Amino acid sequence: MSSLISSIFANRGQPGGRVMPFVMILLVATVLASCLNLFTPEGSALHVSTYTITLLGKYLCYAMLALAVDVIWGYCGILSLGHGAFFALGGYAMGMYLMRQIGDRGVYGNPILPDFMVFLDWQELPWFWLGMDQFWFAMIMVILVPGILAYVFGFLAFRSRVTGVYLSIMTQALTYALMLAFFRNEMGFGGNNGLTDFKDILGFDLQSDTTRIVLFLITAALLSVALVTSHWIMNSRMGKVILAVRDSESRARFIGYKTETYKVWLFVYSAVIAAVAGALYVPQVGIINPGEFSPINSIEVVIWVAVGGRGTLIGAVVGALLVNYAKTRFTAILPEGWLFMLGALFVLVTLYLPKGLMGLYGQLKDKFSGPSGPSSANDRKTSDTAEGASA
Amino acid sequence: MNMIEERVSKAREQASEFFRPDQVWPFLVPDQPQQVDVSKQVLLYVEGLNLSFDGFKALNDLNLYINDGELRCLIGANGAGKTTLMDVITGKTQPDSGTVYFGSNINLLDRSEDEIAQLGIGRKFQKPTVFEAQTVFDNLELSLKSNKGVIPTLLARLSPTEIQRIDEVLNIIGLQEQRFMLAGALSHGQKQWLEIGMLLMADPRLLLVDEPVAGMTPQETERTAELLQSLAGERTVIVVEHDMEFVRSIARTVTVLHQGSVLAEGTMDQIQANKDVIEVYLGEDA
Amino acid sequence: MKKLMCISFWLMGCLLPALSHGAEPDAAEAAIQAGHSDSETIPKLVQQLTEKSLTKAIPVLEALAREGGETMLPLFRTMLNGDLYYVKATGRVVGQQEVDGETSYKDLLTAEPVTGLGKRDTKKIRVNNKLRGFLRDSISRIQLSSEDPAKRGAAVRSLLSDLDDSTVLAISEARENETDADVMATMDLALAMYALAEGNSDVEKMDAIEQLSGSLEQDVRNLLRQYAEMEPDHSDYNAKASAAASKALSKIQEKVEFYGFVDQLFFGLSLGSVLLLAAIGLAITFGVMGVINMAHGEMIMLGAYTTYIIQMLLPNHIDLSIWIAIPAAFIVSGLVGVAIERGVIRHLHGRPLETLLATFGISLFLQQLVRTVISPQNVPVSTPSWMSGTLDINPVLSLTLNRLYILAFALLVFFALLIILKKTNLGLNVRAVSQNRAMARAMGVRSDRVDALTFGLGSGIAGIAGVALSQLTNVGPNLGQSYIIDSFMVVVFGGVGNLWGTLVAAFSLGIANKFLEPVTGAVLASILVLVFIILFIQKRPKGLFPQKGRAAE
Amino acid sequence: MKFNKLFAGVTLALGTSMVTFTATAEDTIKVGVLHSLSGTMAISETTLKDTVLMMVEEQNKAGGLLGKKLEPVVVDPASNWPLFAEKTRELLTEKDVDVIFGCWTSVSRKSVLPVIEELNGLMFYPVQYEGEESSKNVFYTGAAPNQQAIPAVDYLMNDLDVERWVLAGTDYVYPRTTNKILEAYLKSKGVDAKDIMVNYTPFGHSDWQSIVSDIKKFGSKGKKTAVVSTINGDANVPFYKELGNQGISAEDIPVVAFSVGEEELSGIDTKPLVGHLAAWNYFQSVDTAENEQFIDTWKTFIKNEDRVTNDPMEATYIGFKMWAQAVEKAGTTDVDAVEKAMIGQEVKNLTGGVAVMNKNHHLSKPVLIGEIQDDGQFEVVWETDGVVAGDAWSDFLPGSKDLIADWTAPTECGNYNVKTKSCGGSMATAE
Repeated sequence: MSSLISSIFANRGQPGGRVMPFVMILLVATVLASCLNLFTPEGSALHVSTYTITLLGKYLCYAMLALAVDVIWGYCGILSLGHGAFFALGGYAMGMYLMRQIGDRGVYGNPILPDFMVFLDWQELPWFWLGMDQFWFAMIMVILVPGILAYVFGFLAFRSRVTGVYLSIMTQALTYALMLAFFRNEMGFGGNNGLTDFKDILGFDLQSDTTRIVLFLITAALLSVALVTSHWIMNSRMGKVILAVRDSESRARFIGYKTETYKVWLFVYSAVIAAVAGALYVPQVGIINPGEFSPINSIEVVIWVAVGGRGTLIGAVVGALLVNYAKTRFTAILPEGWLFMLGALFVLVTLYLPKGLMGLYGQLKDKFSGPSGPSSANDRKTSDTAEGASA
Repeated sequence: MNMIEERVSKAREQASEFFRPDQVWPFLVPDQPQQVDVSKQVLLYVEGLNLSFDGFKALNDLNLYINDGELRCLIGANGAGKTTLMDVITGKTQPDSGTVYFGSNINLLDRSEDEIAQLGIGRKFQKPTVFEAQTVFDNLELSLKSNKGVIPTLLARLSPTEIQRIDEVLNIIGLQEQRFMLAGALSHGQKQWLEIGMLLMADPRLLLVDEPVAGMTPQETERTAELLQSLAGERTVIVVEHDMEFVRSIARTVTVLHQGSVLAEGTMDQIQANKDVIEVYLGEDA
Repeated sequence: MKKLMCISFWLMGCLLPALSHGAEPDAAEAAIQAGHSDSETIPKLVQQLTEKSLTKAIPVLEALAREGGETMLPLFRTMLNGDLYYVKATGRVVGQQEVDGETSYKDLLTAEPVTGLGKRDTKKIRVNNKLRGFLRDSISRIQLSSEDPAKRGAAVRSLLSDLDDSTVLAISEARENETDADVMATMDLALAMYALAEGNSDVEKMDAIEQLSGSLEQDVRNLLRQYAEMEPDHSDYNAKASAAASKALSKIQEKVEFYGFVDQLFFGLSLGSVLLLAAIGLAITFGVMGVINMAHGEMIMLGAYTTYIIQMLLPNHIDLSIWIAIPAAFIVSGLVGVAIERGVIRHLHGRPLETLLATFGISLFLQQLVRTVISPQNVPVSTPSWMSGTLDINPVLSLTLNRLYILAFALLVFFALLIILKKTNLGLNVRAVSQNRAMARAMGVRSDRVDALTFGLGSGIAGIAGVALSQLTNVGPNLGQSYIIDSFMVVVFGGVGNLWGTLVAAFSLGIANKFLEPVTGAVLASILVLVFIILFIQKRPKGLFPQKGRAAE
Repeated sequence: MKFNKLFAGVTLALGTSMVTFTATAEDTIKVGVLHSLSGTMAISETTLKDTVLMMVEEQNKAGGLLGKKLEPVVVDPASNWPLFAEKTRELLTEKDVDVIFGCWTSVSRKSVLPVIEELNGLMFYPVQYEGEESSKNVFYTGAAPNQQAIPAVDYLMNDLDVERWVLAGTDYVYPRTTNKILEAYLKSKGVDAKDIMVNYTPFGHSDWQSIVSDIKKFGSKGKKTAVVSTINGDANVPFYKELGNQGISAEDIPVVAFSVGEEELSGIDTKPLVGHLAAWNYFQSVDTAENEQFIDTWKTFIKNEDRVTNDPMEATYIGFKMWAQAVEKAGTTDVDAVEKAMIGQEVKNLTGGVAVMNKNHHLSKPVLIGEIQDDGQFEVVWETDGVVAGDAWSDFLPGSKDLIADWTAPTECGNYNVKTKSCGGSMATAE
């Protein structure tokens, strides 16, 4: 009898929160928006413009990136300030495919070389561009390249027990080095201009509304998949190990878990989510350039997660959507003010909202409905020790 | 000329050795769980251990043998090297020189913390460390003796026997009521118990227990003593403790460490009669 | 000897920055008043300057130099500086002077002040590079008879690239009366070069080559190379001379390569000193307090802006401004640092990742503040005259003065800091708190006050670094951003909490960068250095000089 | 669960609020301004935003266009390249603007290009650039390489007798292309390959010691040497400072820059720069009535006596005037009609002479070379006789020597290959 109770309640206070209703809402909302774009006339009050769709598509990609950061920061205490690198690498792999799809429709009409190579007088395609004209190959690269980079970096870093702030700075250096490298024209990725002027994907015109809608829906679907998968991982015993690593890595080691292996694989998982987000981002915004590697972008992602509430999957998504929506709105009204706001957001969230909006929701709920369980009463304390351990 | 021939033949020899059909290459040999060889009745061999930090000798030619099934108490002043010794045994710190064997066949110095833990050596820290953001139940589930690779852990489901085992341990450590409480909300003494419970979950061969009764009430201390005594025999237990009353109540054999090496070993009475010990350790109390 | 000169020069630069101005023109003016020139032709020629187009001005100037000789110096100098004007109404040629923001004019031939002219009444006489080159040469030629041996030497040297019959005649005449050994040697060099280039006999040429073989002068090398590479069918070809020239050349080349190495080393040290300055404040806040201050770069920026503001307030004392700016920047950045510590960091104690985020927010905030309050544009910061120029060791090795000063300054700051931490009470408290906060507090150390002061100290030093950087690079809102990653790399590479590590790391990264750069190019060099550090940290997570022992765990 | 409902509400609210109702006031002509007002490029681009606003104000004072008032619509793409594309879409579909003035960097223009071609918008691009582009929907009022780089090199070669060349640039597409063109051009003039040194540095490069010392060595081989600098923005100050510190004066090794204008000089201590050169189509110091009036209007508009004018501002001025004339001529703001009317439009340059819009959407303009003065202004030392026609496709690059752009019938192509007599690439299929 008691064992039955244990098994039912074993999942109480689950680390992922309730994710299924959220995924449902997300999917319904995206499908609704798509229908309103496709099937209502342009002047109608219900019409959702293509502009809005591309904007929402971009937000969803960002949300996915935020989710990737949350998975390792919120759950495993690894603060990566370089996740933009994986995002951008995924984007570049997709960009290379799209570039090759242009074929002889480039301005110089060269069937093999992208315009920027003709421009710089290159004679043949560099080896790393070979095969990128095949969609399946490019998609494998989207996952493989960032995945391997994450594996190598993670393997080296976690094995030698680089943790906390050191690791954050190293990830920042990683993305900075990649940015410098991709800015070089000799690298063969188009230098500062990056890759742009895409025509079509799998034969579908990138500029048609239908293609946009499909990309938008795919983004929402993949975000949902990422949410559900992450939820599943975090609720499995592996999720518990990950939390254990965050809170007391040495204890986890002394009960027999090879924690660096867990960290490496989680890091790779997270990098792959970021890369997929990047790959979806590129066809929707139409350009990828080394600016995506810039360290400030990666740090901004962290603040989305912090605003939404780290350690909750939904929080990361909500944070990314809210902050980016606010950014779109405020930069339109007061361009100079946005950086002040962003700066203040960083300070205020860390000082007063250590668990983000999701935490605030919990705090408010407690306030109004009385202490409902031990979990929320101890939020503050656990977050403190969590930090202490990751330092 | 000769030299070259010699070298060539040597190389050929090496090559044929490398490609021997009846052997797999060493790096391809799967990791086989090794059985601890305790045919000599000794579970832990610590020999000639030296370790210094910036000139300070934390361990100084330390030798220690623990018999299988024994309950051993380690005592010594601060800086005597007790915790450092535990660090070395559990793989946290590498000594400058010396050997540590688990049974007569497993060299512990070759292994990392998690491998040592999987061999069946459990450790309780001085300051109780449990996973505070997770429930008591989860804490115990994590400590289950199971395959701790990434994929098996990801796919792991609790079997009825495992749940039973957790219930059992919950009973032993007296935390059935608190099973769904977050570990961070437990009292200090309860955390100590939980940590011991986590060690028990792993079904260890050797338990290293660092100051188990610090901060406990007399009743709790008594229960802890009972618990540790009940463990000995089936398992081997090493206890580091300052509380002399407690040591007296549980110890059969006591080892005194001083400045990184063993000063004396014997029953509590023998120790208390030992001149050296009185001078350097108990002398301070008196 | 050179060393001694170097030191004394340096001292002069440090002690008497304000004195280096304005002594010489007067001497030349006296010469004018003595006036022995043809009173007719010169004013007429001068008048032509206002009328002729730029391309036709050179013959006029040539005539002037011929006619006027030494008396033309002030006119030529003023023209070279672009201060030569003429009055629109009368066509009278005047020199413009600015003293304490007041513009005044004077007649250059009579040295009389001309009053009653405003900026709108005059028009500038234009000069271009060709004219400037000509003017500079003429001035050199005239200066062959200057009082100052250093000036005579410089004059001869500048003539080396352009030796013609008249110049050589002038030099050989001057050689007769020359007393200074160094100048004499340079003059001999010039004559030897001329002999090699224009000489008739082989003996003469071989002698010349012999004489030239030790010289590092660029012009000498070019001349020798001409001979060494001369084709056999050339009319001047001489197998013996050619062989001798290439031998002399290879001898010179060895020396040049050595000095090239020294030069590169200096570049590396100089880059290292910049890194050191940028990182050393961070080494304190990060290393001693364990606080990740992402706003560190903005502390540097504030220091640089302080320099700018001081220069705005004291537009006529640029030479002094740096000395005021150093303490001012320390105070400004230090106070901002204390405010940040009290307002934010204190509340995030023991949560380093949160500190990182909060201070990053502060850095965004401060950048935008500067953009809004001052300007989004870069602002101009002048270099004091005593900091500009080079220290010429020899013709192939000259060290730029500003870099030299900054190198010395970086070391000075470093050792001052070391002394503060090792010898003062504050230092003792800081070290106590950093090692064991609770215990220090129990011993009566006011740890919160120590924290604030430490953070203030680190930030203040960043401010000082800003003063130094303002002399090298743009002062703008993005200044700090460009140094923050490098600073972190230096501190992490050197080993957190170890000032010596920071020193060694800064210089080794600087030198590595500079020696890689010629091989790989600037971008790849910095990428390689970054990758190296990333890999190094994997190998030695605690940096070059880790803190050891149980306390470090 | 409660929260989820709440969240659903929020998402819906967000969604609907973005379905913006564009209040289409039919009585105005909307002018989109797409310049970064924040981020790294804000330094340069904010000025151009103000210039457009000034031109709009002037035009409205003069009675507007086609009897309607002009209404500026300003957005901030924040120096973020994908955001340029997004904001272009916003301007064209949400705000329904009739024309866009915008972009500075090449990458921002490249980002905008697919959107503006898809939605058939109209954009004026006012900055000197690397060429190798001609879009039906874009008019390029800044200089092409043959309107800046090649005349500058001619000047150095003919007037200053330069024989050795350092091509130093920031590593991005404009310097890369310009230097490729210059290299080919110099070689065609008989310059030996070993007399050309090419060097690239990253954005914002600040440690110039080694490079300047290399330049010094390169320049000390007894031949007159010059540096052709395509160094961008922030990297210039430390570069010139290092030149000055290492004792290289403008007479020894002159530097001719294509990215240093009055605006850039206003932020730096000009002492080390005096005597160095810049090539532009416009200098503030040029003495003409039009220029004087332009400067006065600008200073009044911006309410700051110290503000300077520069080449991209003139390019914006010319572009705006031409657009206004073309709209008058076409009698409508319809993009296709205005595009046809644009070709052949003439506007008086601020520096004298007349700028003409050519069939390839590039301008014919005069080229000036100026020497930097200590007050941050330029002294013109040389100028071309008459105007130079902007060349969209360089004759000195192997990939583009057979290409021309001609947007009039019957060619109507941005990259027409004169050898194969065909319109290659995207522009043809997009028609």
